[in-house]
Amino acid sequence: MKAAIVVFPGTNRERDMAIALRRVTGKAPVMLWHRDTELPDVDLVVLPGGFSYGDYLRCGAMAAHSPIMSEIRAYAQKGGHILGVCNGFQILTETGLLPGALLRNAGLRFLSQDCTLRVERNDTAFTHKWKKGDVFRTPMAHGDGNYTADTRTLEQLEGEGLVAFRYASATGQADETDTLTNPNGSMNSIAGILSQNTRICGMMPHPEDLVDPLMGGEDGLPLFTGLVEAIVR
Amino acid sequence: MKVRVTVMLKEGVLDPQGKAIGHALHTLGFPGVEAVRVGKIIDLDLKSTDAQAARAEAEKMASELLANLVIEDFTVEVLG
Amino acid sequence: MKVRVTVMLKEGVLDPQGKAIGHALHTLGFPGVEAVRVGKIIDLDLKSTDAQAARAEAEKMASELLANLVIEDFTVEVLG
Amino acid sequence: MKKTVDEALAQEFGLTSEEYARVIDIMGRTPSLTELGVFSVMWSEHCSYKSSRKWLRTLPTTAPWVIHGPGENAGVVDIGEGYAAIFKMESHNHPSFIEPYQGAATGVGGILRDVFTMGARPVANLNALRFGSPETPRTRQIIDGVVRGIGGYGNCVGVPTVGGEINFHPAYDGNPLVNAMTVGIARKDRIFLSAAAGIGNPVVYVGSRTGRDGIHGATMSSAEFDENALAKRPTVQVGDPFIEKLLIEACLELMATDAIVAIQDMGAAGLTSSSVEMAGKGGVGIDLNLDDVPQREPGMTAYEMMLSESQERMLMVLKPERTEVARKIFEKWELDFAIIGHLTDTGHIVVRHKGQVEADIPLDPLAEQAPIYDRPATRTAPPAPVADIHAPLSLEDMLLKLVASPDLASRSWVWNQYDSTVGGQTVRRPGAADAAIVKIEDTSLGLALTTDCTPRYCQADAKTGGAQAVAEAWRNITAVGARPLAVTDNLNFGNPEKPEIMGQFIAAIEGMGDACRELDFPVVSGNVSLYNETRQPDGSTMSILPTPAIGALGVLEDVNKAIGLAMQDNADIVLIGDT
Ligand SMILES: Nc1ncnc2c1ncn2[C@@H]1O[C@H](COP(=O)(O)OP(=O)(O)O)[C@@H](O)[C@H]1O
Repeated sequence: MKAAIVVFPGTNRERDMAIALRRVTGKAPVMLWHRDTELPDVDLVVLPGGFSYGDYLRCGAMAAHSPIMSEIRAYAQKGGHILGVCNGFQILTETGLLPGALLRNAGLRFLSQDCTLRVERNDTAFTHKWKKGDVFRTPMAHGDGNYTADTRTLEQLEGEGLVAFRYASATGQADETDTLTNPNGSMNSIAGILSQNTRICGMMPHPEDLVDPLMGGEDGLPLFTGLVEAIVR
Repeated sequence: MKVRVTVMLKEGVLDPQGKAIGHALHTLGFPGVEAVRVGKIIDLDLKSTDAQAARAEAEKMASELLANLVIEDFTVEVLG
Repeated sequence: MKVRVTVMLKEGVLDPQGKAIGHALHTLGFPGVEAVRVGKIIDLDLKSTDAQAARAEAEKMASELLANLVIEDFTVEVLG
Repeated sequence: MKKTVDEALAQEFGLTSEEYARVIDIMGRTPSLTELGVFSVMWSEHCSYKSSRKWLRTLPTTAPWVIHGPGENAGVVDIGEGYAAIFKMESHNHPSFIEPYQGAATGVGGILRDVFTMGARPVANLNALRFGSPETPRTRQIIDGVVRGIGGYGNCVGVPTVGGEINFHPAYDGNPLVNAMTVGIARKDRIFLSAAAGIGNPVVYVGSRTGRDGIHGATMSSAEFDENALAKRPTVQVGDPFIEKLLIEACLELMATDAIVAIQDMGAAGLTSSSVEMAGKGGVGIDLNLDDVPQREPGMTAYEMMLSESQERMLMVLKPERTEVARKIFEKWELDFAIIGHLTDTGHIVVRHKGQVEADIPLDPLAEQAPIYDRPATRTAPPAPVADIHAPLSLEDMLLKLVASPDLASRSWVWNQYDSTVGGQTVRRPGAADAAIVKIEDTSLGLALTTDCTPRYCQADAKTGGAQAVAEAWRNITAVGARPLAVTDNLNFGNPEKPEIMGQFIAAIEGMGDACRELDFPVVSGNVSLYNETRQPDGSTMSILPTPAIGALGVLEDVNKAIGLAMQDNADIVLIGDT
């Protein structure tokens, strides 16, 4: 699998992502600059976390207009795989590649803590290493992760099974109103969603920060090993 | 020309900031507050000297960048 | 009564958001933008039915909580 | 601003009559307003360390692993495998009282710049915080703003905040302490210093534009607070962490080339202190043309530009033939870049604006004749030994009381607002061990980091308290399995013109020095914050508790051997030392 990571001004988790990808592919991913106007021949494009443009105006809003994003739109059209984490997820919604929006956390505070996610389906490149209903731990670190969408969009997401991950308790119970398990107040406890062709995945928490026992565990690793297995040339 | 773009969350979209401010105002001793909505103002200084043109330009900026029409509405006002 | 409190950074205080937005608008193809300042709107629904009283109440809220007078100024407008 | 320069104005600027007389003597004439401004900030307590220098010199600062001790922007120690750790702690106490969010945020920004100025990528932030009684609404506001500010800035620049400490005491009601520490990593043969060299070399300004922020911040931070402080409210500096992030990346990219001769961040007293220090250290002169300084507001005067404390700015001396390489890098990162002067052989700093010479000051006397005081000190008698102790409560009630006390309660509400994992190298997050641990990418090394101080010990006996703070830091480092290497400090005290405060200060330094010598634990950087007191309504003043905060660093050769707090199953508990 050849992967590329896009760096915007203010991106700050590109190194974390590169470490996770290198761990599963054995090679360093290509780093792209937001002003690049060509996408190299890659199997996966990652939009990593951070504060592109300082999160000013709205998280991801200005990055969504970067020159590289028109290439990424075209790449999505061709069925390419895209992973957006945290700010990357926000950029994907701002671009319209994924539906909905991410509002300020319900408690209005930045949340840096571990959370547990429930895997909602396991027939995608991003989730197939887990079983449906599996629960795993991952760090989160964001101020605007409160997923929202209008009723129709929400019904469509749920109806078509496009929710990839939900915030849940360690035993797998999801409860939108429970601030312990759904700390940012997301609708339907949504932590990550998929595009209709399931090739684009956006999520708020950071599985890339939990891929090494030394840093506290490998709970996030299945996402990356799964991608390598699913995307073979 | 000075133009003011006002961006508010759409009716029906939950406003966590507004809710928190309402709560804080109550505990500060303002029981008369019934609802709070928070929005953004973006004041633009435009080179254009024509009000019509300035408004059109600002509307374009608002729909392309300044507002996210999935969750927000905007209004444009030419201040002169 | 509906009252709108508008909070803007004081003249001379750095506005990082405004700066970044101005920059983004330029690269998006709006070269006519000379300056951008960003502010906040807080719309209040007050129980009070008296415009004078509502304004006074909102002014008190603004100076106690809604604006940070060290770096921000506010204006209050009764919308009706 | 049309002001007549005279002794009264000098006093308003914080210079004493004798100091002003010395200025006239050096200049041989009445200084211009800009010149007076330069002298007043360079000779302020904050920049000149005039009350503390004599005592700071007594601290041990060397060891075989120390590459640069105090005197540079930050301390540098060899951590092995060709790497150096660069670290320092700095206070932003007064600004954090006036505007807690921006005060704390810009404090983090300032200490980050001190570290990446030297060529290091920042890998960890810590802090040491002191607040008044948590019951008072104003204190709650301050806590909320400070914690948000630290998080707001650190999270955005992508440097994990991995540790810190918080205490509460009414003595900090009107004067909270916000001490921020940054640790960075560089190749040990790629360290950048601030001494300017090369007559004719261009002086380059990069980063944000200059506005009218925080003029006279340096002199303000040396003046005690009174009721008017809130009313006066000097223009507060607002930080832009987004620009700081770009500045970090641009500077590190430029540092990978060979373009830089010298580099210095613009901290307190901005353009003045950075240009004076760079030229002074290099023994050269410097000519600045302020017309070329990137400006945020129209109509700024020379005085305002020289004293502005706008954030996110750096000054560099470049090799002339590499200037265009540098310009391209800063253009890529969309930052302002301007050549604003050059080095000269005159030994003077000459400042021009709109065709006028606004300042022309000989640098040697500005530095060498800076005031230095040996202030009178009286020692506080050590407390009488406690005769016999009887338990005021049952053991169980005592435990409950301790657990509920603000000084011991969980800090997770604080660290959960700080991104502690960004970078992917955090081995022990806040709460997981006695010291935080950060791995050094591409090596087997780990850094152990902690901040410590117990002000009530220092209040009772400043010497023992100073020693205790060092010892506690040392213990916290060793407790995770690391080898303690060096410390940075932030000495927060009251008004040094009061003999009893000066006595506390000297005693604390003696205690720290003794402990550092005993433990082979040199002080490689630090910061002094004096005049931390509040005028009370009755006219008396209240000082903070003496608070010599210690930030310490140790190294683990094999980070896989790091130890944490979590108890293993079936483990025995062993108590070491006398109780
Ligand atoms: N201001 C702070 N910022 C970040 N972490 C903090 C802060 N204050 C305390 N912590 C973390 O909380 C934990 C407990 O702090 P403290 O009670 O001071 O521990 P200790 O006495 O062992 O130093 C430590 O991991 C420390 O790093």
